[in-house]
Amino acid sequence: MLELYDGALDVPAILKRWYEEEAKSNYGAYIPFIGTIRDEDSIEGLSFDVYEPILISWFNSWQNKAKAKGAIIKMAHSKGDVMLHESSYIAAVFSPKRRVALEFIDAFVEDFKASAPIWKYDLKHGERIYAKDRSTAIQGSGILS
Amino acid sequence: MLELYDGALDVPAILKRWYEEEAKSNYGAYIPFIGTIRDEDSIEGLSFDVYEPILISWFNSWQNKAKAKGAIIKMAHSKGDVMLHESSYIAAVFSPKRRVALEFIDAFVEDFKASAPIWKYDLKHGERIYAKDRSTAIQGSGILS
Amino acid sequence: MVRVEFLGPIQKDPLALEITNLNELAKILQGDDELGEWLKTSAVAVNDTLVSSLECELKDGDKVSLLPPVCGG
Amino acid sequence: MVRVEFLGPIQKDPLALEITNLNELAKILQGDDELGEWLKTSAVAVNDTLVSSLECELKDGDKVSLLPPVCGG
Repeated sequence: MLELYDGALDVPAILKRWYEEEAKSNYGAYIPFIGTIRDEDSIEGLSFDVYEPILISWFNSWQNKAKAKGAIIKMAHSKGDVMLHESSYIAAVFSPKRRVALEFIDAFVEDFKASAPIWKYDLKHGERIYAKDRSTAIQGSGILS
Repeated sequence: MLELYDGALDVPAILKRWYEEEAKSNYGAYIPFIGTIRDEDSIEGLSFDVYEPILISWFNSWQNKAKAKGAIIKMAHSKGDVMLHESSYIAAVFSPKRRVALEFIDAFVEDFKASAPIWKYDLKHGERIYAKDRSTAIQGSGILS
Repeated sequence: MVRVEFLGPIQKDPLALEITNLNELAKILQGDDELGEWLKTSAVAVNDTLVSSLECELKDGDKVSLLPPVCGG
Repeated sequence: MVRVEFLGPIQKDPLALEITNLNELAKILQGDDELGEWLKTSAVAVNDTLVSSLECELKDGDKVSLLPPVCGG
């Protein structure tokens, strides 16, 4: 399940709903990863563009990898502006066993950072500045150059 | 912070309280690990004995390791009986950066399984049966034999 | 007509081009000064599937997207 | 007197012993059939600190704990 929200995430509500959705699914391990906007580089917040069609197919391919190990993943992400100390990202894995869950959340979050079609902007003095230095070219980039 | 509860954990309430406690601490990553009792081997639930003095010193040594990386950990565990599909364990790491948090939660949960002075019993037909086959001898065991 | 979209921070309006493959698109975009460095760092999707080479035929109604470097989370 | 406690699933009441080191304790417990396999698989703590060898003096009021295999979570 992939959820997109305008602005900041209501983290406690999402963590609670996901926990309750899977309460009887017989998973032994639930590991959410929550990403929160840090106060650094004098930013007022961050802003996100999301390209949904490719994000959905990327997410579905990970959901299939999870299913092959008896696990499932859920993810929530913000669109638009998210202010300091608010949260923009939750990814969670549910799995029967802890090793699968611990390895899966790590691999998922790292590939999310490298591949998910989301663009981040610093909010500074009311401007929206592409976070070029922290961004990663998707694998296979540059074929048109 | 180490919290012990009689019986099952109120997972949504604990996750929410921890998130709010650190809302202004400027951590970028929050990763809780939640352990839930699976329906397997015809058990009715699990039961736990906890030896607090050594659990606290074990936990404090991990808290110091976390602090050295700019992170903190929180943990909640049940004492006594916890029924099927209820949760008995939450460990969480907060850290400025995601790599530290992802590596720390894995190392912490694995050492918890190998070292924390907690004993697990299956509840079957009203009996409390030590989970000997799933238990791990603490490092350095056997010196008296 | 093939529609070409520029995603995220690439500040450029979509194009509608009469092309039949990605090689033709590459030649057109390489001549577009407005794109600057973006061609080197962007991935390419055809009808929302990422492609890894220019060996890709295009037909009327197809959509090509350029995806610059990402940073979610 | 040194108090010796058996934790978790070891079903045995605490002992109060006149001993001055862990070697003496080892000899006493090795003769205790009630303990069976537990000595081989249990860790030892003196005053709630785990110890890794028998080279440990004990004094009046000390507490020794035996910790059998663990499984939290």
